[in-house]
Amino acid sequence: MGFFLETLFGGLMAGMLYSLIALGFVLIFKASGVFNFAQGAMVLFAALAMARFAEWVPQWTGIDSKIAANLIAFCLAMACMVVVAWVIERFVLGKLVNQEGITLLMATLGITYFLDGFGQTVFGSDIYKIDVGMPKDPIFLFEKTFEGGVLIGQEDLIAAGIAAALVVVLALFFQKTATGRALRAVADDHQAAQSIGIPLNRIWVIVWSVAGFAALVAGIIWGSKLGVQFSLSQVALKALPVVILGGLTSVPGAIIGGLLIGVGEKLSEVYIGPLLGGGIEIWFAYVLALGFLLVRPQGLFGEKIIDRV
Amino acid sequence: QAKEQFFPVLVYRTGAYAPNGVPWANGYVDYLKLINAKGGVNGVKISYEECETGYATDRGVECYERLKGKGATVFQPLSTGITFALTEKAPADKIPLITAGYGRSESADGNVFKWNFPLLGTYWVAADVLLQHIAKKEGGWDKLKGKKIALVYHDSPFGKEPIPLVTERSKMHGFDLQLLPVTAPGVEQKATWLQVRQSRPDYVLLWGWGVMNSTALKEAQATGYPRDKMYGVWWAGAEPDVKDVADGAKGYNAVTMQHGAEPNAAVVKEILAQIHGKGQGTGPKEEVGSVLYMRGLLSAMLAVEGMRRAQENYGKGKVITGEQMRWGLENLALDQKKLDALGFAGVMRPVSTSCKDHMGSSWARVHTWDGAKWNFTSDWYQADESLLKPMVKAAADKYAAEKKLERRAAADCGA
Amino acid sequence: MLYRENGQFKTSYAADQQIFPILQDRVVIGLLLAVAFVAVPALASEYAFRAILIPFLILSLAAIGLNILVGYCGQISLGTGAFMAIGAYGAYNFLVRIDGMPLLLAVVLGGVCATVVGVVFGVPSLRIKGLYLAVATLAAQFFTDWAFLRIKWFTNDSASGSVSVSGLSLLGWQIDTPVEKYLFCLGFVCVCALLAKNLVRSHIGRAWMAMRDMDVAAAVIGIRPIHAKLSAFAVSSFFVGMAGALWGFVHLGSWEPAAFSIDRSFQLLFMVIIGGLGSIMGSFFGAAFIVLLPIFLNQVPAMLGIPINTALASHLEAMIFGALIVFFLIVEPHGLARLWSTAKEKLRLWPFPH
Amino acid sequence: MSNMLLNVNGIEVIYNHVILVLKGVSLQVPEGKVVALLGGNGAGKTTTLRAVSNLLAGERGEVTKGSIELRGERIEALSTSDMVERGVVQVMEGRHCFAHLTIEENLLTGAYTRRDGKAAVAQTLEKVYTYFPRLKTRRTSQAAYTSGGEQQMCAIGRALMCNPKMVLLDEPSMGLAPQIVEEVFEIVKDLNTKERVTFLLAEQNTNIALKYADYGYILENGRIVMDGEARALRENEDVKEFYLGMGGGDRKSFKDVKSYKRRKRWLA
Amino acid sequence: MGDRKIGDVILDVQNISLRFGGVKALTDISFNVREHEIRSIIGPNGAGKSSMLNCINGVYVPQEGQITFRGQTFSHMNSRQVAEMGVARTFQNLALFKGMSVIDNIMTGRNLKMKTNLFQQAIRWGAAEREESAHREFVEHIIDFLEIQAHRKTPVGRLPYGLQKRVDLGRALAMEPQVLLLDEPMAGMNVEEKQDMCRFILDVNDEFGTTIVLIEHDMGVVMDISDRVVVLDYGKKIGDGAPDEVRANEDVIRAYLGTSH
Ligand SMILES: Nc1ncnc2c1ncn2[C@@H]1O[C@H](COP(=O)(O)OP(=O)(O)OP(=O)(O)O)[C@@H](O)[C@H]1O
Ligand SMILES: Nc1ncnc2c1ncn2[C@@H]1O[C@H](COP(=O)(O)OP(=O)(O)OP(=O)(O)O)[C@@H](O)[C@H]1O
Ligand SMILES: [Mg+2]
Ligand SMILES: [Mg+2]
Repeated sequence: MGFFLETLFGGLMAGMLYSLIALGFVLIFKASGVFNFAQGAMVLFAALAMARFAEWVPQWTGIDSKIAANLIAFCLAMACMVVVAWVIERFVLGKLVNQEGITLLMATLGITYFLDGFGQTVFGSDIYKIDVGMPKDPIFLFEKTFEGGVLIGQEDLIAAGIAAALVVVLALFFQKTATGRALRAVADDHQAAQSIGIPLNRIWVIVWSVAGFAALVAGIIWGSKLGVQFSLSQVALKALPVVILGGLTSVPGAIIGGLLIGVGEKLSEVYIGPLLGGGIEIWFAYVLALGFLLVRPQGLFGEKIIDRV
Repeated sequence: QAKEQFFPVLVYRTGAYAPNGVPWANGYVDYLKLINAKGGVNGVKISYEECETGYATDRGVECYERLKGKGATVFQPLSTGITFALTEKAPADKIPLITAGYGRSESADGNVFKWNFPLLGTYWVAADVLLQHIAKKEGGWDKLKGKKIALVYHDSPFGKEPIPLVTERSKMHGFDLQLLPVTAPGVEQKATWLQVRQSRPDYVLLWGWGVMNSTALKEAQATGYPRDKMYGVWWAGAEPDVKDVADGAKGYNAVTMQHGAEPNAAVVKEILAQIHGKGQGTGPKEEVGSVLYMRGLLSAMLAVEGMRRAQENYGKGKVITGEQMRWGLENLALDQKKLDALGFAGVMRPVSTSCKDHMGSSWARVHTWDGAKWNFTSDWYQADESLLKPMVKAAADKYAAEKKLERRAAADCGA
Repeated sequence: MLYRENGQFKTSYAADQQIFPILQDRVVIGLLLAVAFVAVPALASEYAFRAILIPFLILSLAAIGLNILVGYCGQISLGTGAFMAIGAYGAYNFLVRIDGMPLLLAVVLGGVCATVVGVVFGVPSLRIKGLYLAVATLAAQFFTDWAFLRIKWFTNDSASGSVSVSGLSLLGWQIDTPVEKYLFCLGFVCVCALLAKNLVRSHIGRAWMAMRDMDVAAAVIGIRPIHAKLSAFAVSSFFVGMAGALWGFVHLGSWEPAAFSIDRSFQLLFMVIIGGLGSIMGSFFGAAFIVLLPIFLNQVPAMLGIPINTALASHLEAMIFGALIVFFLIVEPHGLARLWSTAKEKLRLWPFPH
Repeated sequence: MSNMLLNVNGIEVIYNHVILVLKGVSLQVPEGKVVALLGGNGAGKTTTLRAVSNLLAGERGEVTKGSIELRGERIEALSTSDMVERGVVQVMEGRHCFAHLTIEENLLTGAYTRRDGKAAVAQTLEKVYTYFPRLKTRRTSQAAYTSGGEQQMCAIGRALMCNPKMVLLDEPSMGLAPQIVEEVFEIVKDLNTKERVTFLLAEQNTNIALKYADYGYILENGRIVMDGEARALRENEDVKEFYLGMGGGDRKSFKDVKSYKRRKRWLA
Repeated sequence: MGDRKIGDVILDVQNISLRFGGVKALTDISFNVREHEIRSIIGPNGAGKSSMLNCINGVYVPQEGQITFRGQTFSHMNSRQVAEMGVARTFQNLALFKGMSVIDNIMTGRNLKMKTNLFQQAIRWGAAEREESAHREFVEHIIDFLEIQAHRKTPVGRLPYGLQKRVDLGRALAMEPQVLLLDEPMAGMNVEEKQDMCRFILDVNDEFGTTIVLIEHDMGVVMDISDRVVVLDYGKKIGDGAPDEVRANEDVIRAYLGTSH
């Protein structure tokens, strides 16, 4: 029982971290109908920027307070993400208005290559460290009730908290404001949105910047967990089932989907995995999502897919 | 025009495994530079070209095809996947492959794998040495009975290599073996470590590569598994694996491919003086002498010594062919004196190969991370030949049967 | 006016329904085939065969398969690598487990294995659409990755999960040298391309396209979604599976599941989209582009004599690769095949501007 | 010419780099007038409107020759949203409602560019609802699930939401019931007289278009073949025969078309 | 003209009700269609005309009521079945296959009639080739008939709206339907084009004896060419009968025609 709880908590927290990445996908999809495969690359890029600036800032300025250095690095990294957003709008999306989803998706894969190459050129391809002072050692709960207690990673707990807070704030912002409505309009029909004067370019820069911000936060959290290196971009693959399970267009869906996937994959790996030889969590997550989709093809909270003649 | 021997250098300086690939590549290239700085091999200078594989098999094959055409006489694929693919191609092209510390374990059998050279050790050697070390700590093989050992491995041919040997040993000595695969690249291991926490194995063997290693250590820390009970393969025992975990990895052990971090080796000093000193170093100066750097260095040295040996037989100062290179690698006789002369004193033990034995040495030792650097913490072990030999032979025979290959005739070993 | 069709009147529907109704096209294709079958084997270097031509041919075949699914039937798949893997391992098992199994049959049977699995994974497409389906196809990718690593039977109990084949022969013809391998692949791909082209211009092909463009309307004119979608999955996986078998057998010789990873799936999708969705010819263009570009970029610094280090070179390569992909998508979202036909339209008008 | 709002000067439009659609179209729209753009299928009406509102890029089309001026300012380089800021809004052919948004949300997005506060927007919304009561009853349903005509009303209403100075109406009557068509044109007249909104409308329903327009251009094959005061056009014999279906003065029954068949076209 | 014989009831719609959540698209609608006649459905926007057609060919499933076609009664239709029974339709919001050429679009209409299997098609030898040519010939007749020869190979997406409508009709005709459902085939056309379209419809009706169900907002057209007219308003039937009767019906005038007609 104690172990079950541990696995459950572990799954919930892993799920929260997936949500954080899934959020980036959802934001961009909602606002432009683009399925942004570059989200992983953005996470890596943001984390690299953060890690390297945190290293360079003290060298450049001689500041030796860690907090100050991290803070400046954070701002610089965020500035980088805004520039990235601007560049993407200016040179890629702005030129692909009104194209089909799959073309846009491929364009984001192109962006992925570019960002990967660029990030590594500028920031290097070694392993870097993000140290924002997250505690690494575990804590134990319910030590009275269960033998050995129930273990929870402190780092995970904090990360999950931050992720949850961010998701909630963004969900509110995008659901409750007029901008949110305009964004959904853009995703539905680029041309019609243009025709009534919604400035696609400005909107896109904003949304991609916000997605860049989400990527940066995800990058910091994942980066301090994994170390900042190329493989960080691969965690995006783990967020994909979350996105479709929750629904491509739903911010709350990203949270719920994340939790479901996180719990589902951890429990399956721990309880079913050994029977099958282990290593099943990655495909299990997808199969889980697939199962839900068969019932609700638009994901749990996604907008209904419209087909009408 | 000066005579030049061409060395292809397959590397990965980008992608998921770059942090590990880069120091290896720098060590490899620095050593070739050093040889040239010292006038080449009997006057034959070495030319080389890097080719980026990104650890991907198809790009590796492309590199092979491209560089083969430039007169390559030995390849070091530095990836188990590429090794597998090239094993099929090398015999036709008559180019030997050196896979120092990786590749297929059964390729130690030179009679079947005529062009493969897993010099200095295979994964079976690594696994056997680790188990010997653990047994010794416990106070003998018999003490392992009823103990539990978990193998956390990279879910790929590389990670699966040690399984036959470990399984064999567990049968022999009656310890429980728990197999825990980690899906590549290994960024998400929470479930694995929860399982470790649940079953509380006495030891964990870590067969990881790249990001999987540091993640494993971090998860071990987060689930409270003692790092000093963890033993890594030599690809999980270098600086990039522990660097960003730092204190969290204190006490973690790994088997070495003979060498560890060797800042004091003569050859390292030589490189610092002659190459870095002249501003021609390939990578940053601080990295010289680190574990993976040394592995690259060692790999290059083995190739160069193969060439030197071949020249001894086929004519000093000549550019040799692939077949001659194979002869050289098959007749390596690096005794202590030669090693000392090359600046490898204390870094490794003598190596001697034959056409039957393409591995040349099966010694290894263990080193431990103290939070800042790697220190040796054990004596030398030799893998148990009586166990390994039959396993190698059986596996090689199976391969030969599948491929309808003939074992090499004794006569073929002569010249 | 080099390229004119004036004066070329068709006197029968059969004539108008040819693959290349215009004389100039037929001439060009004839020449191209002659070059491919006669001149190339005589002239190309071993490197060109092994590192460029053979991969190009095999990946073209896979791209054709994927194009049937994505380009013609509109079902985006990110699991192509999986079907290649199934083809490769399927063919491998037939080859090693059944004595005297002919190579050609093994490859085709590999394709059949992929077909079966493809149909199974195609079933969700009846309900799940668009990007949801695309992401869901990753289930196939990760599942097969896992299965071939984990289930020993598939790899004939090879301890490491890596398998290899050698000594290929076709009706007594030993396929050893690169030229022979090239010719084998070329023949194979030509035949498959022809079959694929025939399918897409028959009524099944139209059913696929109708499904892609507007599924409700397609249903109203009597096209059954199940039939159309699953047949597209089947045919597509068949070609992809055979390509996988060739990739393993002919190109690599020895492989592990990583040879058919998700990167391969993306690579193929690139080929299809850059080449042109819904175009068989485009699949060849796309494959050529994606195979050649990295090799070309890789060698540019050396050709220019600029010594830059490998890391920087390959980072630049990735950047240029990404940028070029975006560039091509912007220039022509419908791919190289469309660019080609626009060029032909211009030629038709030439020398008048419009 | 001081009150010329829009001045299109010999523009050429090419789609996909090869398809030449407009072959030098010039037209003027005076401030506060209703100008009709008439012509058969494929004549290039939609294309002309797209050129003015700068919506061509998304269709891979471009203006290769000529100029377009709004109050004397060249506008080819502006974006569509700049045009809307200058008060020029287009109602696109084929509705283009935002499928996932409700009717009301659709209308509200139309007011995206407005800065005059929520109350003013709400007022306009009411106005649109009084124009199209049908929309009010369907306000909460997703646009995709409304009937063709309802979508058409929604598209028109949405454009009106931004308080435009000039509206480019592309086939407003398409799919609308007769009395709604009538109403739409009444709205046009209403806005035109009360709020001095200028209209450029592309319309197939020549009859009604010429009834409400001040001036008309007839477009064939990408060229203007005739223009003039609406009244004059209505009296023109050719127009009568080919566009009003009144060859020889009176209306022919559609039932009788079978017995004769003629193709018009001034230009081959 | 007078030799056209109107036959028995071919399609009988009984008490159909269709709801979408709270929206009552159709309430208890009954009407019938006789063989060879031209039957129009009119009514204000959102009255439920298109929904009615959608029920007939199985796109929507009505909650209540049944449809009898040639003596067979169904509580709901299945698109494929309907197509096989010889009902074809055109769509209000063009539902052409955008990526395909005109000829391919029309050829899809023949799909039901094409029988060769996948392997024959892949090899395209003998039967498949013959079949393709035979059907192609049929389609060429339709193309000639609709006068779109010049656009044969053009992708339909590039055609102007009016021609797309014609292709839509062509695709339906290619099915050699017994009943043809037309949803606003003349929207967005000028008088001359409408005349052409009317001619096509009358020809089809005349030469092939096809029964036609027509939705149209142009009263001129409806009154001129239809044999009987159904009027819907807010999902209810408010009138049914010959054009002149309907034109005189008070309810219809109030709800739809307005006074000017
Ligand atoms: N996106 C496009 N790509 C290529 N050709 C196009 C495109 N859009 C329109 N055309 C072509 O341009 C010509 C003019 O089209 P346009 O839509 O402007 O006509 P229109 O006068 O609005 O006709 P309709 O009354 O049918 O709407 C047509 O021949 C059409 O084929
Ligand atoms: N799938 C659906 N979901 C919800 N409501 C629907 C759906 N289809 C139609 N409706 C509603 O049913 C009513 C009838 O729609 P229908 O399309 O049949 O109208 P129509 O008579 O064809 O009108 P128009 O002349 O404008 O095309 C409309 O109010 C519409 O909003
Ligand atoms: Mg138009
Ligand atoms: Mg309708």
